[in-house]
Amino acid sequence: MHELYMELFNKLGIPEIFGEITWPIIPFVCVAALLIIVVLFLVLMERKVLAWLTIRKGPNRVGPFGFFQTIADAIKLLIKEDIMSKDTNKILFTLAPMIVFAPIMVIYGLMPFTEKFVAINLAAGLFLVFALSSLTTVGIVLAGWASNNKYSLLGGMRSAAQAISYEIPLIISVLSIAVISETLNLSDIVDAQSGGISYNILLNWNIFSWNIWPAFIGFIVFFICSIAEVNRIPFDLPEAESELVSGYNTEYSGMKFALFFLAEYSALFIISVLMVTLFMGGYLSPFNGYLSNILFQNIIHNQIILNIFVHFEQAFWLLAKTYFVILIIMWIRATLPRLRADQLMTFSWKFLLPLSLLNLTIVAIVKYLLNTGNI
Amino acid sequence: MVLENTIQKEMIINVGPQHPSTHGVLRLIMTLEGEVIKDTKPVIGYLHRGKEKLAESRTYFQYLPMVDRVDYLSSFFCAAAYCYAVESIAGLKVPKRAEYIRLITMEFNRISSHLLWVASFLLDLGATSPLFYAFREREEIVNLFEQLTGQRMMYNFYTFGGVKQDFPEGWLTKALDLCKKMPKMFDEYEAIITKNPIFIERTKNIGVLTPELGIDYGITGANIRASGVNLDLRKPCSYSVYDEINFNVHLAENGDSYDRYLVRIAEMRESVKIIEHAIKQIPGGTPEKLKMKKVNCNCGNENCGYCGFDSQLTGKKANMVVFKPPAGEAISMVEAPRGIISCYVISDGTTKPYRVKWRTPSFSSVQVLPELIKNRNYSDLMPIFGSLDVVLPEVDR
Amino acid sequence: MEYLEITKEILVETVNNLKNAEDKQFNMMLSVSGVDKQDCFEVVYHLFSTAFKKNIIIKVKLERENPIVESLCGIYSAANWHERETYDLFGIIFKDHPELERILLPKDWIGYPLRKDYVLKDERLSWNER
Amino acid sequence: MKKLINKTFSGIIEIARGMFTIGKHAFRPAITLEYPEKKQVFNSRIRGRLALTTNKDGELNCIGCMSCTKVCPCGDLIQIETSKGENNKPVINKFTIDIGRCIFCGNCTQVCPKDAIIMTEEYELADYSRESLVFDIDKLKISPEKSDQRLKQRERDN
Repeated sequence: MHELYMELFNKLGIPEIFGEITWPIIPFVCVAALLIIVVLFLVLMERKVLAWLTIRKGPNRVGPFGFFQTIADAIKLLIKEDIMSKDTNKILFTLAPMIVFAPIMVIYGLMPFTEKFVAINLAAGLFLVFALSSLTTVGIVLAGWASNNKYSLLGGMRSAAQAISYEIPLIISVLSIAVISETLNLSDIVDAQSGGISYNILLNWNIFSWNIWPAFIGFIVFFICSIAEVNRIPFDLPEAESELVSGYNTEYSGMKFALFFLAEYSALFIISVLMVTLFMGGYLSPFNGYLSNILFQNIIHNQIILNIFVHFEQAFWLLAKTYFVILIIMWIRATLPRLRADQLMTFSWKFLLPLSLLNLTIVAIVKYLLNTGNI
Repeated sequence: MVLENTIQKEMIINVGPQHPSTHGVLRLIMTLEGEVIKDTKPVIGYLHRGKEKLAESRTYFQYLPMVDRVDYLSSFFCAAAYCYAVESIAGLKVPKRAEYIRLITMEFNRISSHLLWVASFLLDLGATSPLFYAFREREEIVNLFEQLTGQRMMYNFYTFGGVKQDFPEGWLTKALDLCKKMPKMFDEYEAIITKNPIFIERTKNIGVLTPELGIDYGITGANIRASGVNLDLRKPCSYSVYDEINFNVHLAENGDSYDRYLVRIAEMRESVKIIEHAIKQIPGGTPEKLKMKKVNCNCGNENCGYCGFDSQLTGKKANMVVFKPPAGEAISMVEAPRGIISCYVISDGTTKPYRVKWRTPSFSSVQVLPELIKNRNYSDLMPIFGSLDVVLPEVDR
Repeated sequence: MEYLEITKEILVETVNNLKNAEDKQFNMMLSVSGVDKQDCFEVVYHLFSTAFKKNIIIKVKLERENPIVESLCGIYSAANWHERETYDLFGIIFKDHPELERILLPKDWIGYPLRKDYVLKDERLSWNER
Repeated sequence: MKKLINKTFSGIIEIARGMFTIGKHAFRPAITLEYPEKKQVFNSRIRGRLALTTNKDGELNCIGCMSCTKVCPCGDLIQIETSKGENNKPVINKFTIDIGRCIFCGNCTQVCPKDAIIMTEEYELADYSRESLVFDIDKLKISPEKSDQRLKQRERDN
């Protein structure tokens, strides 16, 4: 890819140095484009799914089946007046949405969407993902404080308390994955989940070697914590609509609100991708090998074209699993009422934390026995 | 020590008048310590329309459409309270068929009001779906009302001495069909809500209204029945024809938000049974049958089931322009979905009422709110305030 | 309609008796309403007994010039807001009431609207324009 | 400990039951009525905009008895001015209804001795100014056929 890109510059007669400078920007452009598309689709999906579950029709006016509704909404938000009340802390008020949004965008670069489509492939990727994801809370607390509004302040404080208590079981449950795969690199974690449990037919399917089976309790804990992490019902206390009006983003409007909105939905997407990557085999197909390999092997003999097909299939599997997870999260949103702040803490500290520790113990014992060959 | 004194521990927060969960325009001035409510002062009157003053400048019939607007969710009950009061001053007798029509419409109104309560209560707690399901059922009831009275919300259907119109043809069959469908729908709500661990966690032992406190504050209706006080004006019957119908009064023990929910769900099921029972024994039967028999009857007997007094819609038809009850006064009490609505009418013998006083149940419910939410978490405001089933126009009148 | 008409001096005593007597137990206060009888004011108390399911109406006549009556807040908590409402609309003053101020109308409202001599189109009352 | 495990499992089962019930609704037809395109079908008792009926000659049925103005709860909403024409027959000079203030209670239609004022099923009455909502005779009058049809419908209902 790099050579191809450089050749383009040579042919156009532009000095190669510009190519070298612009080359690192390309992944970020891709990531940004992906993020926008994902969010636009996700908002529409959320509205449609909620509409189906509540026997309504959902957006259906702008474009066929309302496909362009979110685009229209985005344009509306962009051209809206940016209101800032008199007593807000202007610098922090402007900075807060950026602090919320920026880390999530970086996490997009860390995710292995296919085997090759990883913008930044780090040895300690998992570590960085969680380091960055906890940064968004700082932005939310800042937004709550800078708004100079009591509801916003309460929302910000709740968000901080919630983040502290939910990061811990989340990370301990992820620790078990690191124990199983013996690595912190996200691509390697995915690769470690291939191969099945035996060489027999059917049992060699990838689905049987997903991390979800040994760390099932960990998966449940991760699932609950990730819902809390992205502030969705039943854990949407920071913006609890009926209590705090709209929580930390009460005072925001226009583009600043759009950034919060964007961050919220991209966080939802990325946490689901993370869940799929860690527990459900990431971009691997659930079967033994890729479908395109099996189906087109005899028709297409060119290995490069076949590889492109495989890449697309990997992206497909990842997205399919991710949207399945998102669908369940939306389904939960339609069903459950909201928890109270202190119940949320109790649930985290007294229930999820012991459970995640139990999961770590089980995984460690299983791993030890496997390594020593006692099973 | 010094630092502790300088930090202001309490925060005054202003909930409302525009707030997503105050069900209208109620303002609560709250003193919070962290998220714990230390003190609450409700401020009402944002919806005051001067209903009592309006009555003084209008005739009895001119005031009749206005009473529907006292409580827009249970219009029939307000109209019934006013009609019963004026009827007892004027000495008008209500035919049995009219009473049955009143009973059926009132019970349907009770169901629709409770359905809206379930919807808004769950919305306050954060669950969105029951709102739409409850509105689907409410829509069917409202459609029935529209076929009967011509309006979906402000019915203006009762008149002094009876009701204005008979059921349209086929209405009773539709009502029975709906009654058969309803319990299944209630089962569905219960599957979503009743045993949901988060719902139980949010409402059990929250906002406990002891019987003593409730009686002291004059709380009535489902709120006091959830505390175990058997106070239902329908049994023993003090108005209408409830004594001819078998039904149970549902009570609960703890008086918390969860019990109020259980009592209201049970009341909806009971109302369905009451309607089914009432439709079975309505004097004169269905409107089609009544019309046919009336033509052929001609017996002139007072006790005839088809052309006698009991199958009429209004007793003595009052002239709308010059209706003049004799001087006197009366208090009527009606068991509305939210509690006892009572209407105190004084007549001085002219065409206009001298004084009309409304006693509305939500007024007391708002009054008891500061007691219930004292020293509770701010998040508990919604399960407590929502469960009291307050309708603000009724508070302010 | 049957009612009990008493003087304002014995109001608290009577109501106390009605509430505590074993065979009456009027333990719930449903409403307090004022009536402007042209020559005098009347305060009408509507009490209810949850044990016997009976209600009773007590009327107290007050002179028009200086309508003061003893507050029942000590006996029924419900009386608090009902008496405030009566004060708001009639200007009847309840002695020993914890916070006797306007409840339905704005704090700066002039006059007591349910009195019969209340002038509807008084210029001072154009509250909206103020 | 045992209690906790019990609570956990029953909680999971109940949440699953709730989610299943919600999930069932995804396969039910939507109850939405897409308003401007599809409109609700009302029955004949619907209380919509007020209208004045006419007899076969196209003249108003109204005799100017002023009953409707006396029972209207909104004060001076209906304004009628009459004068005596030939053979002592009343002539309606002015008949205006301020629809913007009308609460559609139906009192005027019930009190009318000649069924001169009725309610139609028209309910979309929004306009840009309050003045244009004050309807005069020309706007209120409906054709003889239509009034005949409405009156017959009303008779059938009662």
